[in-house]
Amino acid sequence: MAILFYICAAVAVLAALNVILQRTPVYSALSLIVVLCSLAGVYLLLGAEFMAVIQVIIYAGAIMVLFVFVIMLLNAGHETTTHRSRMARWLGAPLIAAILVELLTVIWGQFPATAKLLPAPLDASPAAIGHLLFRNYVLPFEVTSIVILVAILGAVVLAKKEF
Amino acid sequence: MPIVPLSHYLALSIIIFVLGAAGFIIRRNIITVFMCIELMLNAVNLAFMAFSRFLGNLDGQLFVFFVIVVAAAEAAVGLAIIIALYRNHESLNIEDYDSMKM
Amino acid sequence: MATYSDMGFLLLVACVKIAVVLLVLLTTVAYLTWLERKVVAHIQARWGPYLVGPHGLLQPVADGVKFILKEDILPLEADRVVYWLAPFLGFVLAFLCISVIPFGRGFTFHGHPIELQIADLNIGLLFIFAVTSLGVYSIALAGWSSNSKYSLFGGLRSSAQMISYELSLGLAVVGVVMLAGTLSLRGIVDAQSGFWHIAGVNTWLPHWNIFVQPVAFFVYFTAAVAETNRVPFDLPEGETELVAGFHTEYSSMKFAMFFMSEYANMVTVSCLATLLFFGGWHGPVFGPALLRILLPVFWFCLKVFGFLFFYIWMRGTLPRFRYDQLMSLGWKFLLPLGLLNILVTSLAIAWHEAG
Amino acid sequence: MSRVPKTRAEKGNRKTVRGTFMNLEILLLLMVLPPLLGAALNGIFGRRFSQGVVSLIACGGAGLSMVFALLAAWVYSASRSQPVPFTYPYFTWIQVGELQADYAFYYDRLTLIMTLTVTVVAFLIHLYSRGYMEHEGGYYRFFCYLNLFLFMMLTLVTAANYPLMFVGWEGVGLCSYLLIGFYFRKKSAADAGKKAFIVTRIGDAGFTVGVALLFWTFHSLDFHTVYRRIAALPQGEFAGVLTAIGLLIFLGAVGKSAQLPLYVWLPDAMEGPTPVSALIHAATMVTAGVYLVARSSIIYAHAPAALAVVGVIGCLTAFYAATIALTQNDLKRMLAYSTISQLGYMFLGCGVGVFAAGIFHLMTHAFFKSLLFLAAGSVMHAMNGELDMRKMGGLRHKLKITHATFLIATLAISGVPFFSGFFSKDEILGGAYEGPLGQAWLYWAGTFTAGMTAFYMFRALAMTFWGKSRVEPAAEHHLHESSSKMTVPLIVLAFFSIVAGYVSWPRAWHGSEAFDRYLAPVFAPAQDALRNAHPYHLEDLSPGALMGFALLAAAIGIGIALWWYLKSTEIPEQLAERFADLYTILIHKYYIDEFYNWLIVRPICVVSDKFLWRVVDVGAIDNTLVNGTGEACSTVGGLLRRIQSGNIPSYAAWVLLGAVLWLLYIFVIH
Repeated sequence: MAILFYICAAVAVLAALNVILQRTPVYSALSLIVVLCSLAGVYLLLGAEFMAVIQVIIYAGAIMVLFVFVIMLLNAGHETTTHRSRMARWLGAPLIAAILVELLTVIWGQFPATAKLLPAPLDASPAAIGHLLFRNYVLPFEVTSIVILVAILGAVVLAKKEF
Repeated sequence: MPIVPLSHYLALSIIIFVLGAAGFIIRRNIITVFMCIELMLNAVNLAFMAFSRFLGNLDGQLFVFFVIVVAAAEAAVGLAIIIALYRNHESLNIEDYDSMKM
Repeated sequence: MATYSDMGFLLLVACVKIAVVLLVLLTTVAYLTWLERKVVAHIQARWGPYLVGPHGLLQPVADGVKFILKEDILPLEADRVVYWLAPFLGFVLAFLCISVIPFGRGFTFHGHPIELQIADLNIGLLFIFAVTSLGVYSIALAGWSSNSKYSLFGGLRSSAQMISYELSLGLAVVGVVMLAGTLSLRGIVDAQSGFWHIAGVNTWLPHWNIFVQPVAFFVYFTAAVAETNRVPFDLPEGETELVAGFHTEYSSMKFAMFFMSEYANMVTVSCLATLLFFGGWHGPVFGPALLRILLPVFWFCLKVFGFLFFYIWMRGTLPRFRYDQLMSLGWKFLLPLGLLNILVTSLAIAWHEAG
Repeated sequence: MSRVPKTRAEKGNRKTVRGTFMNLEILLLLMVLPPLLGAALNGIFGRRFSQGVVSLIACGGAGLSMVFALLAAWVYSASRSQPVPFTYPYFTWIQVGELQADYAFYYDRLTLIMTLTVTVVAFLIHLYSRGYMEHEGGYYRFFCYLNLFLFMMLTLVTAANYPLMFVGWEGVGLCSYLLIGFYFRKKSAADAGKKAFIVTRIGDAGFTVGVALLFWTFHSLDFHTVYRRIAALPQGEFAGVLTAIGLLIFLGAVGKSAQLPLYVWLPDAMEGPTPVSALIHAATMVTAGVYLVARSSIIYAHAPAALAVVGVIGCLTAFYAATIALTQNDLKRMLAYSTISQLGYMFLGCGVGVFAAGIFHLMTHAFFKSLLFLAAGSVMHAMNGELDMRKMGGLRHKLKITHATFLIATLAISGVPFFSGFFSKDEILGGAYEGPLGQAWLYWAGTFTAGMTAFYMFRALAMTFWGKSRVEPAAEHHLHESSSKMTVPLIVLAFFSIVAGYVSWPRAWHGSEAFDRYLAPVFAPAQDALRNAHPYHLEDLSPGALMGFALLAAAIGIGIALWWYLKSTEIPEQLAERFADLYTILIHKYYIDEFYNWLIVRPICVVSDKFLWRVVDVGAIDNTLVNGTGEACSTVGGLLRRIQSGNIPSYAAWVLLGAVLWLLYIFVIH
């Protein structure tokens, strides 16, 4: 189990690195898909099969397809480099480093690695999630459905030719 | 068999998040930048999942569920916007979209 | 906690299962091509392959040899990596689906229960959907990477088409899932054992979902055909307008991989249709123990074969859709139909549980 | 939570009511709502309607509510447990902690009298206005306001608790303001409206505080509950608080009913159309104060000091206003002062403890005073807006019906026997002498005022209708009797002005003051409490004698008026010259307006102008706060603008910087 996790983690980190290092969007997209899938693997190890599959179906299967689709449509090739954002160029690296250090210290401070207490694996079956979703979270659920509807309309309007 | 401590999950999530943030800053292709956002979202999702597992309640997973759904909506709209931008600017370079200043 | 010897045994069993299944699948795929050519030929009053072996039975082997020996062409300006990646991706994913398909009743061997299935996930159905949803990439990337407008169009079309029809596919299945109350394929099949009882009277009608979910089946099958890019929904290839769509530029082994993955997908969806709507391996079982083990497998294979034959039959008869027709069918007809089916089913279940 | 038991009580009450009255609550609603509906219709669509439709809607609304008022009265009187006040809560309107105010109606004999008076007079005046307003602009606006006023007035008299009553109270105030300023293009009219509104505000403030004090003391504002709790008190308990409450509530009444010293708005209110003066500023709204005092009788019964104040103020106002009315030459203003004086009478009646007499006079006064105003309006119509009595005279030949009705009303108000005013005024004067708080001087003052009333009324009659005409030839030919639309209401009101008194035949004539006994159940608790508190009262003059003096005074007043203004018309001028100072004081209404102007208005204006405007507003607010803020914003914005480079990565970098700093801050915290 643990080994599997570390493998997945390594894959995810490397793929993420690739995402931001590649200069061609398609490669970034592909490596992002890899990240997603390895995260799905992590979810599996966390005992959440349903969420893992959802992650693959929706994220990898739908959202990223959309990305790839757009990349093909706009035939986005090798990106052009410009250096207009001084702010980002000078402050970017130190800021990134700073926040990484800060967050990691927080984690190390708050959740010591020795803490091994793990509650009994909870029932993450689709049924359980369904119950929670349609009992306690029914209102947010409805709201999200509305959000999606609006998003669809917005996408259609935005992508229309005469715009 | 050995148990992975919570902190490792969180560390992973943080690393991915920071990578996403870094990508947001260093990349110039708007689609890649957008993907970096997705990357950060996923990092947060991972944190949610880990907490839900270690706190032993399912709500975290539902949060992830909602995040994914919203991310889908966001992707749809965002990509539509990108297409519209491309039509107007004939460019995908994020630094060409600076017509909103001053 | 199983001891190491047990684990070793289980590992062995798993390997054996995988080997057998892959072998069977590959041969099936190979001979499916033969079958297709034969059937289509006969539908069109031709002989079809006849020379290689009796009734051209060795034709698939010859084809395989040809593919292996053929020169592998890489188009100019093509994106090398992705061009390589795409067919492998498709191939792997297509064969990955089979791993969760149960094809027979389990039995015990030296006290070890053995399921006739490589992996019994409790969300097998979702797993299959996840994998098939990834299948889009192979085609889309293939189309994009081979840097030819035919391929690109093929890729775009197919990605659009597959995304569209995945929805209908999923919606169609929901009804069945609600009836079975589980996402595990084996569980769904078990839910279909026995006969339909109407008001306690045994109508000797097998307890298959097809009888209660005909609409779902119709939606599922249509969507499945579109999902596998088969006639009448084979626009990604669309020989007449796109030459051959996304795999125009492909040749030799990589082309073969696309070919095989397509047929493997056919097999998968046929299996799925059998499992979801036609009671899987259920059928009259009798005789000695071995027969009791083999008969279900036989029934299962028979049903799947029926579906495959139907595929080929359609290919032989139906013309291709126009693209807008395809989309409007998917979005404006199948999708609402699937939703309606879900609504009706859930109402029926609720009513049944209430009364 | 005091809510629970109360509701149970109401429930029980409602149940008995349901049993006995068949759906009085429905009738009451049907009585109150039509005017509101009419107002809404006319207010929203009136602009498109023809005059016919508008007046149909308005008069329909008023008529319906009159019909249902009659029905309600009949149903209530027919019911067995009738003297019991009927309360019906329709829904909970306000629910804040202990305070609970329902939208509830309170119907007893007093309400019955009030609703009947109000609706009948209002209906007649609606009819009259059809004719009167024909040639005026804003026809629909007028009727919208009029209907709204009727609705508010009915709310006022039917309310079952002080908050709801206050709604009606303010509502009628609003309508009065709107209608006084009806000709808002005329500055004097607009000013008059404002004056009425502001002056009444003073009283309303008192009312509000009084009600608050009441709630603070008795933890409820329902008439039912409050009166029960007060009646349960032994005499003298809470006297201080109750006196304060009584005085404050009376302050509200003073403002609304134009008593000393807040009467100044009423004469100016005559700027409004005459039907308005008749309905609002003579018959109904201005009497709301009297109704309030009568309704709160039990409070005053436990606060005799406050009640005494009521009586004294009433008496003084009656006298004072009468003296002013003596010399007025403007017909409507004269009537206004007479109204003030008559209202004073009503308060006198309430103040000496004979509330029934006050209400009785309220009713009769509603009829004859509205009649007077309407007749005056008819004259005005004929004289084409002229109101100066010196330019009239001898109109009786041209305006026969108007003259006849005016005469009847004059007789009624002057207290001539067998006309309604006589009976009510006689009861009040009798009460002033032998009532629980009766005192001799109150009686004599009242009697003298009665004499003055008779004088100035007949003076007006003589100057307007009798004698030889002083009308300019220009207006002469225009003289004409008004159309039947206006005369018919006059006649009906004249009828009421005569018979309204017969409901209560005086004791002096071996009558049994039926009206008092009818209202006895309402005022019984107060009466008993007062009688116990003040067992002794003057008796050395018999009712007959009391009535006699009143009659004598009236007769003298009439005699002098006729002598001076018909026979030897030079006397007034001579008197005016002889007592020039007194005359000027009277003609200038004791310079009260000027006095208030100098005492209150001027200082306020000066302070607002010199300090509040120039220093506070311009200096502090405008320059420092407003412009200063603006300049600060633009300066800071100019600096911050550099950040907005329009470059997304740098924005991201900024966000990141924020995150880093925030986390650092958190570290500092821990």
